Formats: sequence, C-alpha cells, structure tokens
Amino acid sequence: MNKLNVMLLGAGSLVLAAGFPVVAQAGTVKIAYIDALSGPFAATGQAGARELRHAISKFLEGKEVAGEKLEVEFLALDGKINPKESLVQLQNAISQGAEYIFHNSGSSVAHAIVGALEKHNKRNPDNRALYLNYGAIDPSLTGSKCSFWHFMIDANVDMKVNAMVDAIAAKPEIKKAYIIGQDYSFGKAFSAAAKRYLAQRRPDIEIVGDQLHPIGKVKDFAPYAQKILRSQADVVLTGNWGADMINLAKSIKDIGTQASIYTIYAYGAGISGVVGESGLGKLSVVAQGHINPANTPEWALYKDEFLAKHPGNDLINERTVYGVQMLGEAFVKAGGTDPLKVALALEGLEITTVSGDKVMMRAKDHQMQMPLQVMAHVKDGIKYDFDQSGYGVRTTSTVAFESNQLDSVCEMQRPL
Amino acid sequence: MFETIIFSLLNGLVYGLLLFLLSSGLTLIFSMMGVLNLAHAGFYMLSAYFAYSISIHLGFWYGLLFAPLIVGFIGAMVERYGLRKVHKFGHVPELIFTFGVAFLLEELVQFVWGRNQLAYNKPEILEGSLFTLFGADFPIYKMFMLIVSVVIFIILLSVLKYTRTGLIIRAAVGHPNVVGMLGHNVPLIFMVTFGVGTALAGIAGAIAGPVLGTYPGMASGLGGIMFVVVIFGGLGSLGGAFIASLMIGLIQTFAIAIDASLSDVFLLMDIVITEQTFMYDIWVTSLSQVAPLIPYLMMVVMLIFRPAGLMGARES
Amino acid sequence: MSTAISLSDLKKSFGQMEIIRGVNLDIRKGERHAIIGPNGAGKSTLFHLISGHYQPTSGKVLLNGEDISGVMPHEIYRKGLARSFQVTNIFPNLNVYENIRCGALWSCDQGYSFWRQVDDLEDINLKTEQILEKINLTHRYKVSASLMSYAEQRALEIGITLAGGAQVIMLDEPTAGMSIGETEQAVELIRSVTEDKTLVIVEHDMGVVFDLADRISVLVYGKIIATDSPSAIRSNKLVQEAYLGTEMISDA
Amino acid sequence: MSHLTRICRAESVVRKKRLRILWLCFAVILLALPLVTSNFGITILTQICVASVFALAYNMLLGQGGMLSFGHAVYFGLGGYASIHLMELVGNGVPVPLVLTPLFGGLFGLIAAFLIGSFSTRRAGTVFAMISFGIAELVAASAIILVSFFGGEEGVSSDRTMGPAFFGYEMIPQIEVYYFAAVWFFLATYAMYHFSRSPAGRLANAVRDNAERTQFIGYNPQKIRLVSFVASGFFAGVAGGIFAIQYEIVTDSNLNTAASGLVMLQAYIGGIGYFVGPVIGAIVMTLLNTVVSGVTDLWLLYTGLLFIGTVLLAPNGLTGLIMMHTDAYHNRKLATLIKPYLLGMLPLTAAFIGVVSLLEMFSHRNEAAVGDDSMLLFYIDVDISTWFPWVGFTLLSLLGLAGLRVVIPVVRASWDAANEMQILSNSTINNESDS
Repeated sequence: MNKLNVMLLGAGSLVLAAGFPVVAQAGTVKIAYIDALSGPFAATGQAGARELRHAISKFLEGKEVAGEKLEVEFLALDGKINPKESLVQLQNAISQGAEYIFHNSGSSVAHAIVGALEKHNKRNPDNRALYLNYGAIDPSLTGSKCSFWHFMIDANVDMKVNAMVDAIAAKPEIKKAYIIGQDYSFGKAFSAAAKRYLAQRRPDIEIVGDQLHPIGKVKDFAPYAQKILRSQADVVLTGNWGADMINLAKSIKDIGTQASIYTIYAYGAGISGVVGESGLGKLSVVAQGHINPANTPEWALYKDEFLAKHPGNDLINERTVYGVQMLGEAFVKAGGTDPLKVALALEGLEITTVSGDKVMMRAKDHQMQMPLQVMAHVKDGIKYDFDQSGYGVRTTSTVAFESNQLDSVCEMQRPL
Repeated sequence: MFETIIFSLLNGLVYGLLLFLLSSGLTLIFSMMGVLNLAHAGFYMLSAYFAYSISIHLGFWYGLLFAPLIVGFIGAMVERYGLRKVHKFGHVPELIFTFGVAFLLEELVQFVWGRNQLAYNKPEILEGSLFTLFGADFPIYKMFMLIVSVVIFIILLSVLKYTRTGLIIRAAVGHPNVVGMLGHNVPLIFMVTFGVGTALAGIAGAIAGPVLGTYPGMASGLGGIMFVVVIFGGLGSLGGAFIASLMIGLIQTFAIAIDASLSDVFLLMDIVITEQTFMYDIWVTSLSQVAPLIPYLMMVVMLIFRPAGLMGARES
Repeated sequence: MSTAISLSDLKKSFGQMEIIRGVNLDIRKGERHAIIGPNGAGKSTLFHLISGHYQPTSGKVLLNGEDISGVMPHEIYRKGLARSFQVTNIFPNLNVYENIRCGALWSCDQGYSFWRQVDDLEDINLKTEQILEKINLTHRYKVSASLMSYAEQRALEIGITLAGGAQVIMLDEPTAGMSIGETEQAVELIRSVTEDKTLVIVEHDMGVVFDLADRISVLVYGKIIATDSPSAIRSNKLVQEAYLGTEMISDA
Repeated sequence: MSHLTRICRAESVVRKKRLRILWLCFAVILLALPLVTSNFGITILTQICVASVFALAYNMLLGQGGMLSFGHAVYFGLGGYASIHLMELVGNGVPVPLVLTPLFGGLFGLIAAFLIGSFSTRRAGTVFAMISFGIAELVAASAIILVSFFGGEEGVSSDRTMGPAFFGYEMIPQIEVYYFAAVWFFLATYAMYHFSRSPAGRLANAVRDNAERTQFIGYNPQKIRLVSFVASGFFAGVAGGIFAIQYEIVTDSNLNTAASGLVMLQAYIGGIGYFVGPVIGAIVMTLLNTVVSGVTDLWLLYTGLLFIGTVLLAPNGLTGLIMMHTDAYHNRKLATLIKPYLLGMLPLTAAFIGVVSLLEMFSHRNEAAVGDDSMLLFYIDVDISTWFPWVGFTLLSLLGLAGLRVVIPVVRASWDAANEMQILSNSTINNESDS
C-alpha cells in the first residue's frame, strides 16, 4: 500500500519535471556551445566558453542585421568531449531553440553532431540548426563525410600537417621522424597525413616510429620517450593535446633526447606553464592566429581587453573570434538569422579578420581557407605569455593562404 | 634490445613502487577495517594539490612534509564523521560512501584549484639527470621517487614486524574481531588507520604530482589500477600488494615497448591477416595498445579463480 | 524399522584439529533423537556435516539410505532434510509472512520462477498461514523479522525450517537463551509440529531433552560415547563421567 | 479458513484493486504529460524514461538482490550497441518494426548478463563489486579497441526512421519518440514490478538478507543471484535500446564506469529500499543534469554533496524520507507535522541559501571576468566586490545551521509523537517491510 503513495508522488515529480517552460524570445538568436565543461578536459572547454562569450559580445551582440539590433542568447552545455553526451546536449540545445551550435574539441563528437544535424534538419525543416566547428579537425569532416550543415572554422589536420611538413622540409638536417598520437580518429588522421606529406615533400626522411597510445589514460610517458630515444629520431610529430601533450613533452625532455617536437596544440590551458623550460628550442606549434606579435593594433586591443576582463586567463583559440566575425557577416549578408539562409550566405564568404588575415569559407566543402603560422615555444620577447608563466609562442614563419589550399573529395548533399 | 629491457625495468620499477605506495595505504585500511576505500586515489590527488599550494609559498620540501599530514588528517575526519556512521550498515554502504567521497573530492579539487593542470614543479636540486645509459638520461627525480617508496616500504615492514602496533595490525588481518577483544579502543584505531592510510596515499600524491601531472583527472585512471593491485595481491596482504605493484608496473611498461600483435604471431605460422579476416581488429591490435587493459584482465581472472588473491589472508 | 539418517565413521578436521573423530550413528524414521554433550564436543559441527554446510573429511552420511556426503546443502534440503540454526538465522528485512513463505516456496514446486506472482499462489499462501498459526505468530505477520523479540525470532527460525514440510527436521538448540516460560511453549511447539516426522535436536537444556527425546546420543570430543533411551542414558556411567564437574544432567 | 487467512484475502483484494488504479494513473500521467510541457520538457521526459528503466533495472541488483555493481552500464551499453546494429540492419532492408528495438537490446543484455553473471554471481559483497568493476573497465577498454562492433571513440550511429512504419508511426518528431519511450517505460516497470512479486524476486530479497539461509530452504544462492542478474541485464538492455532510438548513437561512454557510477547514484539517492525509489532518483538526477546544469557550473559538486548527504543522513534515500511518514499517515497524524516542518524549513532554507550562495560567489569570483562582479543569487542582485554579501551569506548560513540545531529536536519530537501513537493503537500494521 505504501508503494501506492510513493508511486503517486513519483508521478507528481514527473509533472514537475515537465513543467519547465522554455519560451524563445522573438528577435534573438540562440547560440549553444557544447564542449567539456567538467571532467579531465574541462580546462579547454571552460576557456572556450569564456572566449566565445567575449567574441559574441564584441562582434554579434547589437550588430545591425536587417535594420534590427541583434540580441544573442548564449547557452554553454557540457558535452564532456563525448559523442553521446554531446548529442544529449545537442538535443537539449535544439529543444530550447538554439540554432547555431559552436563546438571545439573532439573529432568523434564532431562526426556525431554532423550525423545528428543531418537527420534533424531533414526531419524538422522549420527548426534547423547550423554547426560551427572550430576545433575538431579530422579532414574527413570536410572530405568524405562533409555536410551542408557543418562549417569548419579551423584548418583541418591535412592543412596543418602540410604546413608542418613545409617547415620541416626546410631543415635538411632532419633525417628521421617519429610520429606519435592519441588512439582515435584524430590521431590516426594526423599520422596518415604526416606520412603522406613527408613522403611527398621529403622522401629521404625515414619514419622511424608510428605510435598510437590510449587517449587520456597514460600516466607516465617515459616508456614512449624511451622508444623515441631508441629510434634516434631528429623530430617528433604529434597531434597530442591536453595532459597527453604536457606529459609527452616532459618525458621527452627528461630522457634527454635531442629530438625537436612539432605539434598543433601546445600552448595555453596549462601546457605552456608546465612544459616551461623543457620545451625551449624544441617545441614548435603549427596553428592559426597571431599570438605574438599581434599583427594589427585592433587585434592587440581586443586581446588586451579580453585579458583585462579575465586576468589569470589566456586567449587561446583565436580562431573563435574569426568564426564569430564570419557568422556576423553572414547574418548581414543573409539579412536575418534563418539557418538555411545563413548557411548559403556563409558559402564563399571572404572576410578580413580583426588580426588582418584574409580568410574564406570554401563553398565546396565548407572548409575555411586561411593562412597558418609556425610558432616556437619561447620565453623571451613576447607580449602575450600563457599560464602566467612567462612562456608562450612566437611566430617564426607563415604559410600563406594561397599555398595551403588542398583539394577535397567532398561531394556535398545540398537541401533543396 | 638490451637497453630497452634495462630502461623498461627501471621505469617499471619506479611506476610499480609508486603504485605500491598508494596501495599500501589501501591495504592497511582494508586489513584493519575491511573497507575497500574507493576514494583512495582521490586523497592522492588532494595531496598533490595541497603540496602544490604549499610548494609555491614555502617550497617543495614543506609541501612534501605537510601535504600528506593534512590529507591524513582529512582522511581521519572522513572516517570519524562519515565512514563510522555507515559502518554499522555493512560493507556495501561503506563502499557506496567511499565512492561518494571519491566523486566529491574530484569536484572539490576543481572548485578550489580550478580545472587547469597546475605547474607543480620539482625542486631545483632534483632537476636534471642522474646518469646516462646508452644515450638515455635517467632523471634524478625518478631515483628520488624510487628511494622514497623503498624507504616507506621498509618503515612499514619494520613497524609491522617489530612494534606493538604492528602486532595489533597483523592480528587484525586474520581476525578482525580480535582487536576489540584485546581491549583496544577500536574506533580510535580505525580512525588512525584511515588517517595513516590516506597519508600514505598523500605521500604518493606529493611525489608523483610533479612528474605525472597535477590535474583533476589524475585520480581517475589510477584508482582502478590500485584496486587491481590490492585485489591481485590479495586483499589485506602487504607483501602481495608489493609483488602485484611491481608486476603491474613492469607489465605496463614492457607492453608499451613491444609492438607485436597477434597477427605477427600468425605471420610466423604463415597465416596472413588482412582486413577481410574475421575479427580483423582483434588480431592487429598491438600489445602496446592493449597495455591499459591487461591489469583489469589480471584482476578479473584472479577474482574468478582465486578470490583471495595472490597472497590473500582472507576473503572479504 | 528403517533409518532416516545414518552416519558411518564420519570425520571432520580443521587444519590439524580433528573435531569429529569418527561418528557412527543411526537415527530411525519417526523418532525424536537428541544429541547432547559438553561445550565444544562438536554437536554443531555434526549438524553442519549432516546438512551439507561442511564437507566431511572422511566417512559417509546417508539420508534414507542415499549417500549425501559432499552434496550441496540445497540439494540435501530437497531430499527432505531441513534444519534450524543455533544462532538465529532468518531473513531480517523481510516480514514474518515473507520469511515463512520463502521457506515454503520449494515444497510448493516453485523453482526460480519469475512469471508467477507469489500473492496468487493459493497453496503456498495457505501453507504459510498454517505454519504461522502453528508457531503462534499469526498476529505478527506483517512485522519485519529484525524487529521481533528473541523468542519470536526463535519461533520464526523453527517456522522457516518447518515450512518446507521436510520429513527430517534438525533443530540446533531451539530454546537457547529463552526464559522458562518461553522454553515450555517452545517444547510444546516442537512436539506438535514434528508429529510423524523424524526430529534430531541438539539441546543444552536437559529438561527439554528428557522431555522430548525418544533416544539420546552423547557426543564427547567428537565421538559418540552412548546412544540409548533417556532413562538408560541417565544411569550410564560413561556419560556421568563425561559430564562430571561441568553440567549435571539433572539441573539446568 | 482461519481469521488471518480471511484478513489476508481481504487485504489482497483491496491491494490488487488499488494497484490497478495506480497503474492506470501512471499510464494516464505518462500519456498526458507532453500536453502540458515544452519541447525541452519532452526531451527531458524522454531522458527520464530511459534513466528510470535503467535505474529500476539496477535496483533489481542493489536494492532487491543486495549486489553492489560498479559496472552495470555494460549491459545498458551492450543492449544499446545491439539495438543500433539492428537499426542498421533494418536500414538495409531487414523488415523489423523498430519499435521493437528495446526488446532486442534487452535480449542482448540478457545474453551478456548470463555469460558474465555465470561466474560473477558466485559471490556477493565486495568481491562481486570488484568483479563488476573489473569487467566494466575491460569492456570499456575493448570498446575503443574493437572498432568493428563498437565503432571506437566515435561509437556507432544509425537512423531510427529507416525501418518500416509501425501502423503509420515513424518516430520522426520528438513527441513520437517520447511516446515510444513512455510505452516501453510503462511495460518495463510493470514487468519489473511483476518480477519483484514473483518467487524469484522474493528469493532475491531472501538471498540479499541472508544468503546462507537460502541454502537451507532448498535454493542455490548463486542461482538466485544469477536469475536476478540476468533479469536486470535484460531490463538494462531494454533501457539501452530506448536510448539508441532516442539519440541514434551509442558510444563507449554508454558502458564505461562513469555511466555505471551514475546509475548507482540515481538508485541510491532515490532510495534502494523501495520499488519506486530509483525512478525518483532518475527524475532528480536528470533534472540536475539538464535544468540545474544550465543554471550553475557547480551542479556536479551539488550532486556529490547530495549523494554524500543521502548516504550519511538518509540512507533510505529521498523515497525513504517520504516513507517515514506512512505511520503518521495511517494514524491520521500527518497534519500535526505541518507546523513543526514549516518551522524546520525556515532555518533549513536559510542555511541552504547561505551555503549555496557562498559557493556560487566563490566560483564566480574565480571564473568570471574582472569587473563582472554582479550576479543573481536567488532573485537577489549581488555585488561580490563588496564585503556585504560575503558577510551576509556567511551569517545567514551560520544562523540557519544554529537554527537547525534548535529546531531539529522539536521536529523529531513531533515526528516521534505522530508515529508513537500508532504503535499503541495499532500494533499489527507496523513496519511493513516493503522491499
């Protein structure tokens, strides 16, 4: 009998659960950000939310679109860099009226979001959403698995590795290369690209190792460092990020190899500070953005403002800003915020970013075309350091917009 | 080949002894109280954070000294005001409680110290390499970790062997009720045991923080491995934990060094594995890829065939 | 007269300690047989050996002529032998009704069925209610077992043992710790519920033993030193020696 | 027919009648809920359905059978993977209505549970818990390595709309997915309740209480555990199947130890001693995960605090707190509790607002931009750059805690009074053990 009461109560709670009213305001655009806000990768995710919020306040909020001032509602949702959690949050976001989904880390998450949006937009033509991906750079996202609803606001792995190999090719003293990466789609794509471009550009370089390790689970990289040492590699190419990057760099330094490291995520979110001295003269990063020097006064001003507002934090993902800038321009071009119109407006859109770069959203595969920078991990001569450590990165060379345009196998399914 | 073996041996030893430092506290707690403390890795992490905070103000050595003490004290308080309350309901609620503590510790650490990896650094004196062998440096700090672990092991062993406290503990391992019968203050002993156990995890955290990284995820992977150690070695057996720690440390490092997969074995038998072969992914998975999986396999097999473990004094 | 339980040269050691050192005993069908002996004689161990709780080191246990040594306890139960425990061994968080009903499940041909509803099983509920009446716990049927008085729990213990309708009932010190009044009630209860059944009982209370038993066996240091009718046991020299200075047979 | 028999029969009839009404109410509520809520509400409700089925399945082990598992998501996940693969097959032309997917997921979970349970259920307690943990780690690690079945980090995706329509029902809009989940929630709950009242279910209770004794009433405890374990694996698989339809993706995070921990949290916070406890836990946790997480970044911290608080202060869970009042209810004394409870709520609310505000302010100070000193706490605008809110909320917390110390004995006394009377007047209907 007691059970009966409790069951009724349970049912009552269900009613309560359902009672959360969600009313979408007219005249506003809802932007959802899905990334890791908790768990081992929360540092990156939280930083991303901070930067995106700031960029939106600068470049979208109050922007004049079709004669009206734009209002933006921002939702930060915890996807835990996990495809399933991210889709749960995606559904939460869309059912709350979000039309633009920003997301940074995790190619597996990106594939899941692309798949889910393809289905959702087909089933709900009145309630579509766009996906602006500025960090998950598996090349198949703008290649074999490209989607009309997905826009990549970062150079994909192929582009980055291409630029990286450019820099390596310029050093004739390099004879042996070791490739190490995290054991999932991104790490595998990185390894494949590295092998491909090295073979094209410098067939004389011997690839002495091609190692995958479990992501986020390795506590001590010393055994891997030992393997690298034994291979007598001159250069280590890695796509590692987060704690896997830090610990790899530290172990390589500890074991005393002379190999230099080329990577694509090796600053900010604690990495510069922890790598510290061990990376000096060894660590090079290929990324996009003008960290040091800032290139344009507007860009320096933007950064100073952000840092003044968030002391103790860094501006890590500069491409966030370019993505938001581009979205704003697309709103203007489309004359509104309807996702389909905005998607069409984004195609082929070319802008000059606040840091003075020319970038273009290629219509064919929705891959942003952009110049890339090769940067060195340094201590001196920089204005913007990371992690309050004095360490940071400085641009050493640039791979121009034109020279980094790679072909794509994308055959896009278009609505209409 | 030879240098790989030497270095894998050294690295495995360092990692294994660190595992032992962690699991010795866990074993101690289990022996005395019958509780498998799921929050043990959480205390390890907490200590690394405390040690970091102290080290930036007072220096590394103070951190190494005080962080384990603070964590031990917190552990004792958790026992006094938490575990003791659920003790009377049996082992299952105790396990659930420690699970909750582990969960909370991870959140608490992020709440207080933020989510970034912290720059918890080795002291100057322990920077650099101790010796160079076949062109590879062996860092001083690793030797330091090795020495600390061994010293703690020796201290623990002698306390157990030659002191009155050790006598009580050894009695408790086989016969949990006997301590109370001998007229000792059982609640106090429990509290102290839990405190000492967590302090041991604290020492591990304070010395591992600079090399393995001080970040909110540092407990998550290690917690599981630790249970493997104590269960494989035999619940409540310090000697078993020691052997199991070294075994797992060595297996893990050697597995990484070996790139062979089952397909290589088949190749020796003239069987070629291609993508069309049934269960292709199993055959080509290399040993280094499955390295993290091995400990759990060892644990499950042990639990099925010999739940008392390698040198277990009693079943739970 | 056929035998219900037959033990032949039964031995049990724990490590170096031999607790049961070769027991030979025949318990006849339908008799009430008591096993007595000083503390530590191995009475409970003997019970555990017969009911399958322990495996004998050597020797045999026959139930109705069938060898059951080494058989799992639940298998032995299914062959018609039910037992109670010296330390109350019930289902503390179930109520009295459920305790008894669990005891009756097997005998009503309920295996591990998960499609039938216990509330709908007429025969089982009827049986449960009959047992409840017998052990005088009818009015307490909804009470959680852990909240009952000690004597009630002992009665429940016997109830669970009886619920399956086994033909051989073994009770391990059913009246231990009871007051005189409670003991009297318990004896009446045991007498009434074991009508037509074989009863093996271990008991310290000699009043109970001599009141109930048709025959008595005396176990001393793991050996049966005598098996006989109550009056014969009372006058047995060996038995008197064994008990000398410890417990007098006449009191307690 | 004895007196008792008559009472029992009468009670049984009343009970069955009430139960029927209750199931009816449950069904009506499930059907009617979407009418009063938004899109987001429907999404949440669907999540609650999945979480409830899983938590109920989990509680068949922990609450009903006394087996603490740290790896039950394995069966949820495997059921989910099986369902996703079935969806793929259906997409390739195998004619199975996809509304039956959960059944398939359940069968897969059942088989997996049978294989693993056949050795893991040999023991209960710590050994069982650790085996379950080890297996969960093993399966989760294999899920990343064995790409052909588990799809690696990316998991496996599919499309729920590709199969043949089921009486014109294609599960395209979210609302249809909700009804699909609700129907399965209802069926699974009904079946699990049925199980708990079956001989196997009762024996599971018996083996939880006293495994040794069950041997001496003719049952093999291992086999009883195995039956419960397999049944629980089946329903976990059913939940995985519903999930697969809802999100059209299953990944390793559906079966890792974190997912297993979450379901334990749900069941325990809800109350493992009651059949509906896990449902309440699932509701609370889903709301924390969806609604509260949208309001504060600290929601996981609050979840942890809620869990520890439950373990220490209310081991019977939230349902237990409600069930504490059944005696008073039977005795028609509930009304006497209203006043002391209101009195108790006062300092409790104060302490709650105080502590939560302090935590939020601390977190805001660390995370938010400089100059962004204002925040909204419980409808009050607060400027954290001044000392006032810090002192104010500290005082409020202390006041609340001090107030609780004073009020708790009063509340306890009235609660005792409301329940004590009952023992005198009606000693037979005491403490129905209801598990």
